[in-house]
Amino acid sequence: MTIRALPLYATIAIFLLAYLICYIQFPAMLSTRVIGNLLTDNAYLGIVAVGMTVVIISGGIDLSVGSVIAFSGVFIAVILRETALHPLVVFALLLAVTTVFGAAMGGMIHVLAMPPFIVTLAGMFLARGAGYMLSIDSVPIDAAFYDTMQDAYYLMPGKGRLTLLGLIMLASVAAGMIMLHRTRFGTNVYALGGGEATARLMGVPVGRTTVAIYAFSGFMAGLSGIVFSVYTSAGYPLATVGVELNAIAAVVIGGTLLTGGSGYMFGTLIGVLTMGLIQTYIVFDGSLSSWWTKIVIGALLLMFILLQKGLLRLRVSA
Amino acid sequence: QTIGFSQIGSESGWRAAETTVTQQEAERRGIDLRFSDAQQRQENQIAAIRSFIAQGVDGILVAPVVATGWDSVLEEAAEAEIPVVLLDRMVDSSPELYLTAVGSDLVHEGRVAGEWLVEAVAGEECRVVELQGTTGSSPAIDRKQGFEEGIASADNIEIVRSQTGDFTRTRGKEVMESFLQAENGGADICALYAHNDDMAVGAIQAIKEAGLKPGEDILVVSIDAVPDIFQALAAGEANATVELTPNMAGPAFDALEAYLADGTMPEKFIQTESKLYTQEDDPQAEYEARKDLGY
Amino acid sequence: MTGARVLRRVAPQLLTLGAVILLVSVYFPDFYQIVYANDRLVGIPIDVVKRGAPVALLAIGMTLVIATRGIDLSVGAVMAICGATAAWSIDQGFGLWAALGLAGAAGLVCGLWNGILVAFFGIQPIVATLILMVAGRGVAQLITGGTILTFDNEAFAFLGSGAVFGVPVPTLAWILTGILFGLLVRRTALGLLIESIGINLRASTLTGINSRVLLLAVYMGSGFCAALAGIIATADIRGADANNAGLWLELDAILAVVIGGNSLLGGRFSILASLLGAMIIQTINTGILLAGFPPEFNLVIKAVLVIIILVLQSPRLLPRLGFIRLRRERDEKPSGTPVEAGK
Amino acid sequence: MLLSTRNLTKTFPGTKALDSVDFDLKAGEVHSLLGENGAGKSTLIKCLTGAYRRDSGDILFEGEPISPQSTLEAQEIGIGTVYQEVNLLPNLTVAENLTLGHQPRRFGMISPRAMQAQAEEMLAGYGVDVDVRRSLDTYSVAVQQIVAIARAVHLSGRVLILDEPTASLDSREVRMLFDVIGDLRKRGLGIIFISHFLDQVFEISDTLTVLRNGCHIATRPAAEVDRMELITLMLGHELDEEKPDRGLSSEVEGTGDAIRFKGIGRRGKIAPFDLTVHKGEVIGMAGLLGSGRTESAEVLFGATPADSGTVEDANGAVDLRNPRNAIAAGFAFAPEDRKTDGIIAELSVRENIILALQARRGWARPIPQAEQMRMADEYIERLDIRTPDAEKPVGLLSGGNQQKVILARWLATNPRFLILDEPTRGIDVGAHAEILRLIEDVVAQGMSILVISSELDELIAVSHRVIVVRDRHHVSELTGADVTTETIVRAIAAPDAEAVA
Ligand SMILES: Nc1ncnc2c1ncn2[C@@H]1O[C@H](COP(=O)(O)OP(=O)(O)OP(=O)(O)O)[C@@H](O)[C@H]1O
Ligand SMILES: Nc1ncnc2c1ncn2[C@@H]1O[C@H](COP(=O)(O)OP(=O)(O)OP(=O)(O)O)[C@@H](O)[C@H]1O
Ligand SMILES: [Mg+2]
Ligand SMILES: [Mg+2]
Repeated sequence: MTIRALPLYATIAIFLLAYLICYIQFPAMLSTRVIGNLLTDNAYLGIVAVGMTVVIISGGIDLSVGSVIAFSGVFIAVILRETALHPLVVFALLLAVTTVFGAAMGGMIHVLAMPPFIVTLAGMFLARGAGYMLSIDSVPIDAAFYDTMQDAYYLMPGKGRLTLLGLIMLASVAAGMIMLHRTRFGTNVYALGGGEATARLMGVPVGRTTVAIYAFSGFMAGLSGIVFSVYTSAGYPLATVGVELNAIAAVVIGGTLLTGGSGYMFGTLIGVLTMGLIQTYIVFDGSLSSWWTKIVIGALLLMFILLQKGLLRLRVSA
Repeated sequence: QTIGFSQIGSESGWRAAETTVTQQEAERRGIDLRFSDAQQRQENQIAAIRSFIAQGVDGILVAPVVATGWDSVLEEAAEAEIPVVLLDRMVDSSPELYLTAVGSDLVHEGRVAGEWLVEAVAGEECRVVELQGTTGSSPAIDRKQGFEEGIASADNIEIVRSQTGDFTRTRGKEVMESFLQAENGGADICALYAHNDDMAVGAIQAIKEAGLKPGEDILVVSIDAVPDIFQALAAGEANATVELTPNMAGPAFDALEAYLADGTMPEKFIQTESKLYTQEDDPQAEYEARKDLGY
Repeated sequence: MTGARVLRRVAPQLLTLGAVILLVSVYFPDFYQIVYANDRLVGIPIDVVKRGAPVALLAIGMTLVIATRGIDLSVGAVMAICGATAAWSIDQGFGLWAALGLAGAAGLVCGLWNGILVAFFGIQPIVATLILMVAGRGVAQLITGGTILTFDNEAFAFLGSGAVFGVPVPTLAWILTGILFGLLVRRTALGLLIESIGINLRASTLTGINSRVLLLAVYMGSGFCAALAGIIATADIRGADANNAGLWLELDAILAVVIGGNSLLGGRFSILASLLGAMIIQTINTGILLAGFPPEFNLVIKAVLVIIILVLQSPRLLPRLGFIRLRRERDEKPSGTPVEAGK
Repeated sequence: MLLSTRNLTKTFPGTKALDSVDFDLKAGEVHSLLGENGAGKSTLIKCLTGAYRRDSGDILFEGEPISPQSTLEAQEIGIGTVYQEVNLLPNLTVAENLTLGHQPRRFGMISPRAMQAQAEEMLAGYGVDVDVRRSLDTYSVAVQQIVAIARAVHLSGRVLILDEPTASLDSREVRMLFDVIGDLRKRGLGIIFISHFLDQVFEISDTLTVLRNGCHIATRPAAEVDRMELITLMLGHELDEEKPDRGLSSEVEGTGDAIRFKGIGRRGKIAPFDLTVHKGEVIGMAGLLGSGRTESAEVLFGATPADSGTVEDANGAVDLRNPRNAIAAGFAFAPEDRKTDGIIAELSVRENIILALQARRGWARPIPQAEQMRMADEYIERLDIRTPDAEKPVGLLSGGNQQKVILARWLATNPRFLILDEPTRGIDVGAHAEILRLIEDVVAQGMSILVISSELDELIAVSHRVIVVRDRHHVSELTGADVTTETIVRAIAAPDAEAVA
């Protein structure tokens, strides 16, 4: 158990170290405001990353999530604009749509034996295209319920806000942890990641599990879309381009292997926070040009991954 | 003074010029500018503004990537009593939430281009092809709408093909090539309207390669007034461009400084001029004036 | 491989390409018209083989990387870097050959970087190349200073828009590069060794294959192809657009490789089939432009067509449609005949 | 009848793996399934348990036709199976592997503690000392094999199927397994047992069924068949079992051309040891599971580079930093785990055979196609590899034939020192004899060989010298007349035999 959790410990250690460095340079980084922001601003990312973690542990990948978030926003905004439905009803509708969308991709992956990379790439085109077809313009949402959700926060000492969105993310991570580590479904996910043929021989219901995994990812992408629409009070088909790559990066930084079969949900949370920390650090620094921003993000990503590898090697050989 | 500047990204030469000009302006005024590049993502911009608030800057400049979705973060800034100035694009939040907006009217730009074309063809039949910006982006939507308004009065002008060129030269050229193929080798096209100059520059090359003369066989009108289009104007390969000045920061800093000094409220919308340039406006000189602005 | 076997290998791609062309020509009956004008061939098929050049070039390198069970997400960014390098050197007055040399070298260096991360640090290919994908565009912008770096050099521009015997130079570039790489891997043992490490890296290493060096070489090959694509894209618009050159083309390149019937799990590969895949994608793209739908439909149309193609080429579907004999043959010789699509 | 098949047929491209096979398993019997490599034993098992879809024929469970579509359905009927080659998930813990699909739950959630307890209970009685919370891949193949067995036993309410379960077990573990099987038989389960170890088959079976080329050849009570007859049934002809003649055991010592390993070892893997390999000599290596035999071999081949010691031959120092260098120095290594370390599954038999030679020649000098064909055909012929043709992907061959392909790969490089880790694991009697003969052949031509094997008889039959490994130390070296089962067993067991390493 402890050996298996090493990547997780390494991730946590590196994150804390990084935070310490940031704090030494900018003491304001330890304010509750920054901590609250870290949770709120990365809520949508954390939620998709929960779905992505499950997919990646099963040995798959889901490139469609960024587009699904954008689609969700547009879907909600357009329905709220066109009908008098309560947002909660629209949310339920949306989650049904994205879950079925994910399940359909899972079904294709299983039934047609096609690689997830390609199926979800097509799904990525499709979801964004569907968003465009609903509206090419950004659609504002002005439902009273949205204001309620935005204003739902707990003011921490120091004016930091612990928002509903942040809490939804933490709850998603917690639910994801339970699902992954405490249910038979979760073990089946690891089993698939360990080897599909073997898992099949051991009696794992491969088809059902695959469909469920992508349905779950679709569901989380939908939930993330809801959170994102609350975050921005709008739906915009061009939103969240490339978020799938951020989510993958967060999952990997969190110590999950892209080859599948190993990883921790909690690590993903740390990965998301790490990405957020990098972002915050760059804004605090404020001296980087557009291009140096990209280079520094890349360099920091590399550093985290190398540090993690280094730490693991040290511990294993020790 | 410390001012945070949340820029959309560096997706075009114009955008890069805006960044450069803003930095130059800040330096000239002795302002400590905190720059943040959002890589075309609203979520990054919101996060950046929140970080600016957490840092306690004196003022914030934002070039919003999209019009919607700014309410809550602007409210937070208002609560922290940090004035926010919008650059070059508008938001649809309540005007109380920001100090002022500096920019041009995107619809108006399109209209200027359209009106120029109406005048240029002077009543002759004209089949126009349109290169749109990135699907869904507000300049693409507004400039399309403005142009359509501009030519609405003229029955002789008709948009026959309209595709997205993603604001880039490569796609502008590629899409123009297929327009030329589809429209009888270009013989049936009378004018090109491009949502930005970069696409127009790409399209001009496509027209030349197809053996036609841009500027004569096919009229070219576009928006932004970046240096390269002036070269094309000088060479007679483009006909008109509508200026969008990259110096949005100058008026913005003026307004901020006045407000921070004694609370003077500026106007809610400081509109920059949308000047039309044609081949008659000494394009070579305009090119020289602009080429070092970081476009 | 003998001619007949090659033909059997690419039969599904040829059929798909035929079907897509047929579909486009329904919308656009003039599709097949090719004329000779201004010293060059003009026509939609010519447009396709010219416009498809960057993706085709990327697909060549990507095929090899995927054969080793890797993936290279950085090719789009590498295109930008190399294009910027080329434009910068022309701008500095170094001349055509220096520009080409420097751009090619930049591509090789980028490939080497990816290769080192993958082969020596053991970072998973997606993540390793994701790093360059993010940072690479920054590097490219650093070179151009964030602007579109334009240049005036007819010889260089010729690479993008010139024609030799009426055939556009970009077309020649991908065809020649394809032949070059094809000969390189099939006339030597490289192809076999690449397939071997893609199928079972550990066993291959134990067999004495120098898998690290091979991985380096493969990623460098991909970087080199990206450099060529970057040069062509830059020459095409007579300027280096660091921010947009090759943007998201890595996905099209991967798609081309998969439509070419190559497995993302590594192993057996066919460069020819990937090139056909690239042409299928470009035919779709050009077809969408010609068809004149509003741009907001572009993505949905592309997605639907791609899904249909993939479903038709799926190894599991055909037996159910009664192609059992074909499929059996395939099982017997995975190197030989994959299923035929869309019959 | 508990479980029967009628006219079961299964065809793979180019092979009829099962040709209307009738098979009957009674409750309370151990029924052994025998046949050469590729006879169709594993295929029969997979069809029975829903892992493969059969082409035609019926499966009857207690007289009722059943048609399991997945192994899950078979499990639900009460059929527990250990498939050939360990089929467990290396990334899961031992406990998770044991309980996968039937984890104890409380309020719908898995309780780790209950899961561990259940796993430990399942493993009790196999005499392995395993921390069930550790991931499976930290344990050797043998332990994994036992875990697989424990899992299958737990799942088998009615039928237990074991496909070569003993291939990587040593005699102690085999004993325990047989005790378990005996218990289950008493409880009325039907047990299908597949093995190439005829001694084990005779010891445990009630009934024998022989398959050949996918056809059912015979079913007999075990007591009524003798060994020779059984072999003849399996092979379709008699086995010419001339005892290999090792006359040269003492002479080899003298020849000058030897490879000398001095103090070679690696921390945490194997303690430094000395070894001198003479030309034309066969060295056996014996030891218990996990004693460090595989590690020794890997160090000798550079697969895990040594961190101490030197290697020399007549031409001076030999560089063994990695397998490439070792191969360049004329070494060859057929690893124990052929599935992950040996075969390149999707490449053809031909390509697998020429691969090592090609790697040594370098990429720029491809072996001409005609030459490849010739070599492939030669080795298919010489090692009697059962394959429709040289272009078949090697992953589709039966296990024994894959092993032969790997041997062929190394013989093709004409090495001077060949390391064989469990070369006869999973190989049928016919092929077994062929491989032993082959070893004699190549040794006669001057090749030196190191053989690691858990089968002492086999070791004794071929080796001039036997090295005994215990607890990661080379503890003794037996030569000439000292090489007997008894001495080896004593060296393995004795806490302080004369230490040579
Ligand atoms: N998936 C497959 N595809 C094609 N052919 C196969 C496949 N699996 C097995 N075969 C072929 O079917 C035949 C029977 O194989 P099987 O594995 O049942 O043999 P076996 O009796 O278990 O042999 P061994 O003792 O070596 O395990 C062999 O000729 C083999 O090559
Ligand atoms: N019965 C066991 N209990 C616990 N650990 C074991 C057991 N058997 C093997 N191992 C572990 O498995 C690892 C593999 O050892 P190694 O492969 O060197 O053994 P070996 O002598 O080659 O045996 P074999 O190849 O027959 O399995 C060792 O690290 C050892 O700790
Ligand atoms: Mg078998
Ligand atoms: Mg071993």
